[in-house]
Amino acid sequence: MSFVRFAARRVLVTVPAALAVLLITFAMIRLVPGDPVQVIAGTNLDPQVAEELREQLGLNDPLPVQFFDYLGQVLRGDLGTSFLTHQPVTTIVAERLPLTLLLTAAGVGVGLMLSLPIGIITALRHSRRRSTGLTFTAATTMLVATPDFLLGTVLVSVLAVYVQIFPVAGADGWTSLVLPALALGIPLAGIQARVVRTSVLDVLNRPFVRTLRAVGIPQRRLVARNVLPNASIPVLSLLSVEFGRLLAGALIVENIFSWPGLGTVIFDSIGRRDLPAVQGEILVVALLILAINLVMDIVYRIVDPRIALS
Amino acid sequence: MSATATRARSRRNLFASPMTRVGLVLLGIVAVITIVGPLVYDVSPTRTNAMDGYAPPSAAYPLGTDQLGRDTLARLLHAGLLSIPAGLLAVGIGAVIGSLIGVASGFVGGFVDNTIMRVVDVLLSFPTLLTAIVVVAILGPSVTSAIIAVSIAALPSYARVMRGSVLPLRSAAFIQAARVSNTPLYRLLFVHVLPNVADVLIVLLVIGMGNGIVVLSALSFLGIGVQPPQADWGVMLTEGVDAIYTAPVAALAPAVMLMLTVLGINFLGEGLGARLRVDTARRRPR
Amino acid sequence: GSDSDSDSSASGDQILRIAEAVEQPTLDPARNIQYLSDEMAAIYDTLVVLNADGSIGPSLAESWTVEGPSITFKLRTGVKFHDGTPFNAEAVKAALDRVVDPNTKATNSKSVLGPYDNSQVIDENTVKVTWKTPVGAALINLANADLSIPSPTAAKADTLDAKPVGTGPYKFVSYTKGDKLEVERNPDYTTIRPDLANKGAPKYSKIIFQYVPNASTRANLLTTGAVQVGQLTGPDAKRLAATPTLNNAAFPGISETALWINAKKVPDLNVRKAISAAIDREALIQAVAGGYAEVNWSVVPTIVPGYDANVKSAVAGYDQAQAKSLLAAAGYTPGSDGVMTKDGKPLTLTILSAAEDPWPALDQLVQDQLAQVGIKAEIKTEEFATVTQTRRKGDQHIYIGRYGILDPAGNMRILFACANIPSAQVPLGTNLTFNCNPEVDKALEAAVSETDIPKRDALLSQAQQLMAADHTALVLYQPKSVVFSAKSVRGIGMQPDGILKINDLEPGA
Amino acid sequence: MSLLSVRDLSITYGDVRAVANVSFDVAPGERVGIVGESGSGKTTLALALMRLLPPWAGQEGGTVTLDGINLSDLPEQRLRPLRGSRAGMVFQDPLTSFDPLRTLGSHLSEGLRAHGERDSRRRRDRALRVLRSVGLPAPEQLLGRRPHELSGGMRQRGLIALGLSNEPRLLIADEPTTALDVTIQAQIMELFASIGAPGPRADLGLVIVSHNLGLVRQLCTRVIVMYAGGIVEDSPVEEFFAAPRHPYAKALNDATPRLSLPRGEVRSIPGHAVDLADLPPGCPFEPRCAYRLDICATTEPPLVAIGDGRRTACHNVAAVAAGEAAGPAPAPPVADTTTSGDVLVTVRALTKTYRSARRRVAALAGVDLDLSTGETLALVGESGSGKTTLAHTILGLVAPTSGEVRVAGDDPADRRGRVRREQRMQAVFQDPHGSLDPRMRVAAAVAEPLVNLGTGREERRARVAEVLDAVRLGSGIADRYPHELSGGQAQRVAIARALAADPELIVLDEPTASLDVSIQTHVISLLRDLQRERGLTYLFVSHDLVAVRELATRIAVMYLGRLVEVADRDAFFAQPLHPYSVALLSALPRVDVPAGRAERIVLAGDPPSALDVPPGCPFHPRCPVAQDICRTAVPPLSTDAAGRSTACHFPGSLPLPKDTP
Ligand SMILES: Nc1ncnc2c1ncn2[C@@H]1O[C@H](COP(=O)(O)OP(=O)(O)OP(=O)(O)O)[C@@H](O)[C@H]1O
Ligand SMILES: Nc1ncnc2c1ncn2[C@@H]1O[C@H](COP(=O)(O)OP(=O)(O)OP(=O)(O)O)[C@@H](O)[C@H]1O
Ligand SMILES: [Mg+2]
Ligand SMILES: [Mg+2]
Repeated sequence: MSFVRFAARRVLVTVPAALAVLLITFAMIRLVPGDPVQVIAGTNLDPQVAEELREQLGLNDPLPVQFFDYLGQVLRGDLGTSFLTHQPVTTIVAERLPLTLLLTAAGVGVGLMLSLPIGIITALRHSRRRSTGLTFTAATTMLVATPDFLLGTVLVSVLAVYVQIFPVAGADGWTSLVLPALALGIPLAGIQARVVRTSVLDVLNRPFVRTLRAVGIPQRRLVARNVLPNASIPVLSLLSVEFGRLLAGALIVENIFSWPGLGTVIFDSIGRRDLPAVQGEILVVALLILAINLVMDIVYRIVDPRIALS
Repeated sequence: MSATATRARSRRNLFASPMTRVGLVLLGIVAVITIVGPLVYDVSPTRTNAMDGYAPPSAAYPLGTDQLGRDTLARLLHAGLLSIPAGLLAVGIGAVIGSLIGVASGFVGGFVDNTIMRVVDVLLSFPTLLTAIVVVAILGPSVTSAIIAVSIAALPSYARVMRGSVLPLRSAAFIQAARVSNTPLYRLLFVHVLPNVADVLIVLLVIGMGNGIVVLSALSFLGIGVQPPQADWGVMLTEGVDAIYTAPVAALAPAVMLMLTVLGINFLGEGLGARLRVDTARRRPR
Repeated sequence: GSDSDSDSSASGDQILRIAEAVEQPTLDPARNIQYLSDEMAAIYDTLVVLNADGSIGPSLAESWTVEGPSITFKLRTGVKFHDGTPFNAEAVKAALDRVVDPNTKATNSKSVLGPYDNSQVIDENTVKVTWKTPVGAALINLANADLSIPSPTAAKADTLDAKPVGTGPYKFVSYTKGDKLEVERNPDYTTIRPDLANKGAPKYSKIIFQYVPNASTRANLLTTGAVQVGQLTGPDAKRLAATPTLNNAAFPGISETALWINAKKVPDLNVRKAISAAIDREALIQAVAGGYAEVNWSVVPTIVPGYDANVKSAVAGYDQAQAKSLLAAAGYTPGSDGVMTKDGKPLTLTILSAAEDPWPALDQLVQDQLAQVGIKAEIKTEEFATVTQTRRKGDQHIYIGRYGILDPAGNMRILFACANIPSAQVPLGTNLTFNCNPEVDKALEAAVSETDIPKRDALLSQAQQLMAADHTALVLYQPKSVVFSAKSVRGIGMQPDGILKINDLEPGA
Repeated sequence: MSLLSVRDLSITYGDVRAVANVSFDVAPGERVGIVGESGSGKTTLALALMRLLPPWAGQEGGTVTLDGINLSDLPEQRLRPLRGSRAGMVFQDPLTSFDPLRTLGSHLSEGLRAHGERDSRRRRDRALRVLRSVGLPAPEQLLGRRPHELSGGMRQRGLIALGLSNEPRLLIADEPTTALDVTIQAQIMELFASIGAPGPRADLGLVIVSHNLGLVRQLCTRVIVMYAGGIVEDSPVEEFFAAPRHPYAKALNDATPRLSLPRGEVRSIPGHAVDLADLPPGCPFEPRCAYRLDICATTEPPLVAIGDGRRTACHNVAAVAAGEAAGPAPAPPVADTTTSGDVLVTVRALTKTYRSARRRVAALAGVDLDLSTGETLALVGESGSGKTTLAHTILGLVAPTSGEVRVAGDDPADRRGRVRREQRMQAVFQDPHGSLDPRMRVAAAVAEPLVNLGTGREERRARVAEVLDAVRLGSGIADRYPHELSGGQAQRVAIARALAADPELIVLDEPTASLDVSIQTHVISLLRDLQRERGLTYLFVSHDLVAVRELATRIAVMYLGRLVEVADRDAFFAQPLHPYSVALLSALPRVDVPAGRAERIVLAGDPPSALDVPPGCPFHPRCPVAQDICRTAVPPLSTDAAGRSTACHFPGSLPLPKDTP
């Protein structure tokens, strides 16, 4: 019952937030210099033809008119038509979003697959070896600080060009997902491993772990059933931030691997001042991020029932 | 044990931790390279030599040249003074403002908190690119603009994380005690709350710092960062990666410098952060 | 990628993969904003084609007669669009009318079509196209891929953007935006294009155009054999040139990498000449274009009809000593820091360009070369869309960028005419020299409507000479298109407009 | 054969010698109490028995033999199955000792599974059985609950059930009742008392660590006293309380306040605890010892048997024994301060209801109270009865739902009110360390109220020195951080801070709960002195009736958000009128009465939660003398002729059981 109410309230809060995104995007993309026609025109478009195009695209209307027209459209579920591709923005997003989600999920998955064992094992050995901390910091720092374009390039040159295990680029089947997912996931694993390690260490120091050890529960089971779930909340909250960031931000990796995701589309739309596309794409990403945060909040409550009380 | 003994020990600990010492050594190396380097190695970082593009390392060019035939070593040495402060500032500003927002939001709670966090969600959904272009539109292309753009992009994550760590402090006994003493809100925030979440912040900052330098460079290909012919390590790296198969040194040299710096900062930060944690967490009565 | 081996083994079932650097925003030719487009050429045909020697050859039109502002085309018979719609005079009329229809929101095509008035269907296979004024380059323009003839049925349904239907050698199969475009052999295809060796149906059963914006990625796809054809310049081109499994061929292009000097900011001709003399164009080609470019002294590309090779003498070539003496003549003396000064003011210029490759590299080379003759330059790079606006404000002394010319008279008019200097009245003005030379205007005006070729060439020569003398638009170099291809691919060739001769591509032994 | 045998056990944390050369035995059926100063190594010893110490702790030698198995050199894999099955453990804090995300049932089930019970139905049956055996009613419902859904008493019993679930031979409990109310504490003690008593647990052994000498006397058969990591005395319980043989044990015993003696001046142990990282060469207690000899400074006395089954580590046992004969000397009685009679705080019809999505918690259900200048009103009552809520409402930290609070005529929540501005009201919170900002030095913390008052720097410094001196803290402490303070020092810093702004009223929320006996007495006498010197008014929240008796002039008993009795101190302790007050008083484990001599009223069941307050008198479900009317009508707080206020239909009907000599 309270779940439903909680969710309903959060969804309601999302509406003004989405409106804000709409308005801010609308304003921002118009604030910046460079207008769509000039971009389309290049150096060679007859100034007169350009002027006509500007009129045809509705860019000569007063801004409030443009905004409310657009708002009306959005409320009817229509995100408008791209100036450049002449396709409905909903189609563009619908084509790209699944691939973006796939890549993001794979990246996050790689991040978790690497960071969980690293974080947990180093946390468990924390006290036994003094050098662990140093090595751990060094290793995770290297992971975090390797720029994605360098990492991507190195991955390609080793795993796709030198030993040709994976395709260089494209989006054909799962093999082509591996390298971009690694390029996204490895830096993520660096941050994640630290969070995992700190929160596992933190949980290991809690009195209940001692209680359960005193009962004779084997270490492995203790870690899997008690320590990890308790350590998961900071990991989850980092995940939700990172997931959101990757949704719109996997730009460089998408470029290196020619992965047709939203990142490059948003990049192009902004670069070409394709106003309806920019607005629609950012709106969808924003809604997704709001949704992820909502889901995460619900997950917190499921993981930790105490949260529901406060 | 006596207080003076404890403090003397803490001061020793500050540098006794191997983490901190390794960090200081690494940063020392980087500092010597960037500050003394350009004085000792007196070669112009901007003089082009078009016919010698991507030359391999040789006696004439210890680290080879870049696309325009400029001396990679000279550029590397000159770039540090730009890269490090810019990276630090970019992340620093974002972290400071973001943390303040997060701390205030989490501490005040209720409606204010809810609203701020939704705004942060919204901010999170704007691509750094768009923000960057807007900032440049307002401020013109410069390193400053890039720093501001990166700050804005970094802000929401800091706000979120700091809010999370402030939440439990809201009902802490020492905050209640301060309230009873009629402590004004700003003092509560700055004197009581912030210092108590400083160690979390340090870890975040330390992780962010290296990224700052790299993200800054990513903006430069939009004309938003460092203006040519100046270079920072990020820019050198971005340019170098394009030629990584033909002239790997052009990419690896800045990558190594970047790594050294980031590692140094990380070790130092972890060392300090760990000490802060030990200080307060260890000896509580159980 | 791994199925490329099996592609060639299957009998007659040959698939070709081409890596494309740039993706068309739309596959509707009327709305196309890109110049070079291999996939358009695979799907569509134009009425006529431009031959390598600058002459016009037949394609969908078998023959034509020019009378004043009109041209009457005799069309090929028996040609069908991929959707079964017959190609005829109606189709041509529909295609051209559509370009000028405001609802189409046409872009380049409208600019290319010029002062189009109407088309008249004389009979099933004869159409008369009329312009408001005579257009000297009308045929060259109709050879432009932007004026390809799409199926009127599909055009009417307005589905061309994502599902193109033409008469070309390959039929559209599928398209994943940002990823790839797949086309298959049009078995009924025949052509009368004189520039093609293969006049029959294409030799590949399928072509997959893969969109790969990242140059290194394109190079890696070629080295690993995941694609068979791709274009590259820059450091990766050097690497590929040394790869034994690949062929390469360089073709001259129609775009120019240029440096515009803002005549309003740099009114002194001697200073402009000094700038020209300070620039070592060969060095630029080596460092920035990877050697794959040629020096061109005219503003018109060397392979475009009307190009005048004689302008070289009018342009101040690389000569640092001469640059310095020109500056001295302009009243500048070297200051203490080596920067030229006049009346106590140092000669400081700003260079504006977009921030994307290769502009910053060029900016910096030019900057350093200018510095060597005592001109101090500051670089300002901006995001492309921003720079399209900033450059029109005219605050820069120098703008570095590129332009392309296919129709020299029409394009030069857009680029250099007085009327197109950006201003409050002409906010979208295109003349970045900010220089009004009435004589250039006059020559171009005449050339645009001159249909007699020798006369037009004379007018164009005159315009090129005047432009060269003005030193406001300096061509830095004319890039070549470098096509890398697997040894298994034969028939690599390129039209003058930089489009691959798709139908000539064939699998080798 | 003994059940547990410890020989020469030594444990260090770096240079801290936490446990030194400890040897003792526990026989089946024995209940051994371990007492000692805070930091003397009790917890470390308890953990060392099952090798549950943190990895950075080092065992320097010695052996632990449990049930004939030498645990000391057993590899971890062999030791693991013994944990829980040979020896069970119960830890101090019942909330943090459970995994918050798992149900009680899951904890029990995992424990059984770890010892080879594969069948999940059988595990459930055994879990139910053990829950029932620790006296938890309706265990079927409890299995599915998470720790935060259980009351403190249920949790502690759950923890004991967990410790007992694999039928260990030995139960080790570290301060199992410190966090509990007296009434719940009494229930738990009953449960522990079943160990060694005739019945199914007759052969078990119990080792219990506690600060509470009363509990030890009532429960244990033997007492082990630790000081600075070593055992200084080991005696049967009655012999110990009759005549402790070690000077420290004697001082500890003397420092414990007793209900049977008049309220007295402090008898706290002089001097400071030793630094375990820097032990003197001789007897660690030597600097503080009243019986010291020259040899004490150079040679550490060994633990030797002195007959009667007693052992002690002292060079001068004879002198202690001689001095002991007289028994604890009665301390000079103290006089109460006089109250002016001016009313400082008025509370009228105060209610506070906490609302959340699903629930409403009536933390305060109509409270009327007056507090006069100069008096000390003690607020006692079970956990969750609303004491803190009431205190916080008076402090202005919690906004009342209805009703009114006035402090010197002002609304305490009004930031611009005179009371708040001039800080005429201050507070000392329950957790002394928690109420000090970990990042602030003592001087800054104490100065904070003055900063807010706008006091100048010089004046501030002088004032800080003055109040620190008033709480008997040397100036050397001023630039320490809270973690460098002992519990008692931290508590005194908190008091100094409260004094700095020279308030009229100080709200003290359980200021002694987390302190060991000698520090407790210290703090109480300090508060008493300050009141005498400055005419302060205290609101003293506590459930420790012994401390209340020492400090309070008037007592208010709370139950489920209501006041059920308000009485002057002496009258209250002589004859409590409300059955709940009677139960509270009788449930106190008495240190001055041998086990079995004091009859206790152990209240049945758990305190009902404020979530569902029973109709009628909220106490009726647990009241031994409840009648029909109690189930329907809420008794009002009414004042009788003698001026005593009680909210009971039958005040005085439950007599306080007398000690049976
Ligand atoms: N985990 C630990 N790490 C380092 N030192 C510790 C640790 N636990 C305890 N100590 C130190 O060891 C000594 C003995 O501590 P221990 O907890 O055993 O005392 P205790 O008698 O249980 O005290 P209390 O009555 O306060 O619980 C103290 O000086 C304490 O500071
Ligand atoms: N902020 C809050 N939100 C919801 N319920 C609360 C809150 N604070 C207290 N309560 C509830 O109000 C009731 C009274 O709590 P209060 O802390 O005043 O009790 P107490 O007598 O001080 O208990 P203790 O002896 O455990 O400190 C309890 O049931 C508690 O759960
Ligand atoms: Mg302890
Ligand atoms: Mg309380």
